[in-house]
Amino acid sequence: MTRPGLVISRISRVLSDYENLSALYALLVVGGVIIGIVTLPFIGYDDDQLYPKTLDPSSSLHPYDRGGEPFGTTDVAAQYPENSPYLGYVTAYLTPFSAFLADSTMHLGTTIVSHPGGITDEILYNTRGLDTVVETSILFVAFAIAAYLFRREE
Amino acid sequence: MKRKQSALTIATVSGIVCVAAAIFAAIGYLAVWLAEILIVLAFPVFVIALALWWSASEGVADIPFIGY
Amino acid sequence: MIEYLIFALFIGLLFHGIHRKVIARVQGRPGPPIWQEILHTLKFSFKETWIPKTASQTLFVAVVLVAIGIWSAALFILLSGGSILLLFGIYLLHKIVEHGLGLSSGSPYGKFGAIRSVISAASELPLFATVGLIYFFTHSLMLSDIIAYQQVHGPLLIAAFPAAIAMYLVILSKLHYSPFAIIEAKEIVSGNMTEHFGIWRAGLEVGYAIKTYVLLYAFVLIFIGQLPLLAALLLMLLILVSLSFICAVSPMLSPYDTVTVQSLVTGAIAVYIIVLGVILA
Amino acid sequence: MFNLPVTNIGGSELFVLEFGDIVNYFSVYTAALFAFALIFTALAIVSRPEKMVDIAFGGDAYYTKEIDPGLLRFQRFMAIACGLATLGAVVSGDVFNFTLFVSMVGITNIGIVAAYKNKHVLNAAFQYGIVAMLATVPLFGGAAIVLATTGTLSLWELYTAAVAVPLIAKIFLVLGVMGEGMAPFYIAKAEITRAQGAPFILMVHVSSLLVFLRVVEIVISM
Repeated sequence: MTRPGLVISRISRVLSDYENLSALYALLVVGGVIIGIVTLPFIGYDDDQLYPKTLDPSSSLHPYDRGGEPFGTTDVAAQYPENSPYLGYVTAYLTPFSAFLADSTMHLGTTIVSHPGGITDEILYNTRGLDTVVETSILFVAFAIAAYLFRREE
Repeated sequence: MKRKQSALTIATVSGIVCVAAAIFAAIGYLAVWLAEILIVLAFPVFVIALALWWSASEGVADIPFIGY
Repeated sequence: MIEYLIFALFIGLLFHGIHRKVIARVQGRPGPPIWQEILHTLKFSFKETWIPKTASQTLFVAVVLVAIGIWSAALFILLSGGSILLLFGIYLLHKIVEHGLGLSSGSPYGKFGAIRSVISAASELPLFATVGLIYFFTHSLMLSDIIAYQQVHGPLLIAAFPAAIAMYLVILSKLHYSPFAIIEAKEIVSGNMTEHFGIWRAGLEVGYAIKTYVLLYAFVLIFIGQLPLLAALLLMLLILVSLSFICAVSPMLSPYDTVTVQSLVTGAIAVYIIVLGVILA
Repeated sequence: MFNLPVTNIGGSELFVLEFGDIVNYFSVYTAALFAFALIFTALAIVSRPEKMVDIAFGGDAYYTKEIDPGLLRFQRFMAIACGLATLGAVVSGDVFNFTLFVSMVGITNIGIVAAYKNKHVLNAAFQYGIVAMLATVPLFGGAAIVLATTGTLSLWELYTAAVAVPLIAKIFLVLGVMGEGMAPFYIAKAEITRAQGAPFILMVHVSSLLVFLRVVEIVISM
């Protein structure tokens, strides 16, 4: 396989084969990881985490607790509490449209109907609404691709 | 003929937008960034519409001989 | 504002003409007159034009408009002392324009040009290195701050010499007839511009002329500083002539070799930045 | 209420869009990227694909390829999803949110070409898919390190001089975006481009370049 040529054209030959792509990428990541390992001792961790890390059975954020105070205020650490006026409620975050729905009718505007990520939102955390929308969108897109590929012969 | 007319209209309007934005910005009537955005939007349209106008034929087009 | 845009357009076209003339003289040919590209653009704009039946019509026209629009915007960024990161962004957008030009027509030659334009995306890497190194020195990417920095500390051309080389390489990559211009190589007719004839080509020439002006002017502003317009133009002309010499004497590289050369230069500058960071820190 | 701490990189702050803890911002830079993404998404919505011409070598014969309407619809859907993900990524004011959008860009890019029936294109897409999958590790790893070391994911906090982000987090973020969008090494992407459907294939390229531009801004500002 080794044809004669300058160093540059030899490198080019490796680069031009897309079979080598993942190896090339792996090489870059390994380089990054090595830098990471070298700098690891210098990294300090922040104790004041955004979300509580330990499970507190008395907290209503406790994922396995189905009792408790469902609509009570919970101690969620929010980056911008002023953006989430209902902090601690399941409807802590609403898109502007669903906030409008929630204000104008009694039947709409809970997290579940406000956006596809509603249920995940409720289970996960109360302050980061857009994340759950994107997470479920990713799942949705992946399902859409798989479904299309599976059914296109019909 | 109709297309020539509309190309001329578009070229004139976008040309006027460009010049007016520049003049208004120069005399402080319009924010500079707004004038810049207006020119960026209008200038490409002006170039293409102007060329469309003067390249549009006035008579009946003849069919080009392609060779096949 | 609009007058400056028109000025940049004609100077850019004139630069293209000078570029061709210098290449011709270096190669021992008489060459076209230097205003040839201006006539060229006018000629194209008078030609009868239509959109190929196989083309994706909206895209076919839209990329031409985008090409003119982004480089006009780039010129205004230079004039108002905006962020060079945004300039970098527009340069990358230009890549998408080249790409869209080739893909939209449906012509196999255009397609080859577009695929080569994707391959040659590595030509953006040196620009990234330039931005990184400049930020290292000035701690700001606003052009106005960079100019102010140079008034105090002298031209960045000396302090950040590798960055200047990288940007020089970037400008070289985008010139006609350059060793890196694989997307418009003659073995694929005119590459991605093959199907854009008549007024579409005239529109592209307008965009490209402003592009040449902007890139050269940005080089002068970033690495030498604010100069009177005539001095800046003279300097731009000198840079262009040096580029023309390179274009005249070097053959076109094979597509993947351009990627390798540009990546190696970027790698070298990245190492330079890290070493500099370690020494100064 | 919000003041962008760094204005000498992407220009001044124009507009803030709050989504609970995620505060998206439009500076001159991100607004420009947003506008670019919007233009090309609109193009993907309105334009029809080109009819690719193939030449039979050794003769004058040429023919155009058929367009499968079902495939066209699906590609357009994926291109629009890709555009929306790009729109989200370029204005996001939160590292984790940004990485989520970037990984969505990666998935939709695969979706755009996945249904194309050409062995060569699919092989390239497969290799690209592997890299995009691998890239989620450094991508989310980078965001995780940012959170662990600084205690916040908000770019508004991270841009302030008081918060120091470790080098490795920055390297991981860039590596992750490079893998998802394939920004510098385009070998697989160049082969993918041989597929038909210019406005949609173009979106693959637009999205990767724009998220790369965004991550450059984030990494330099942090």
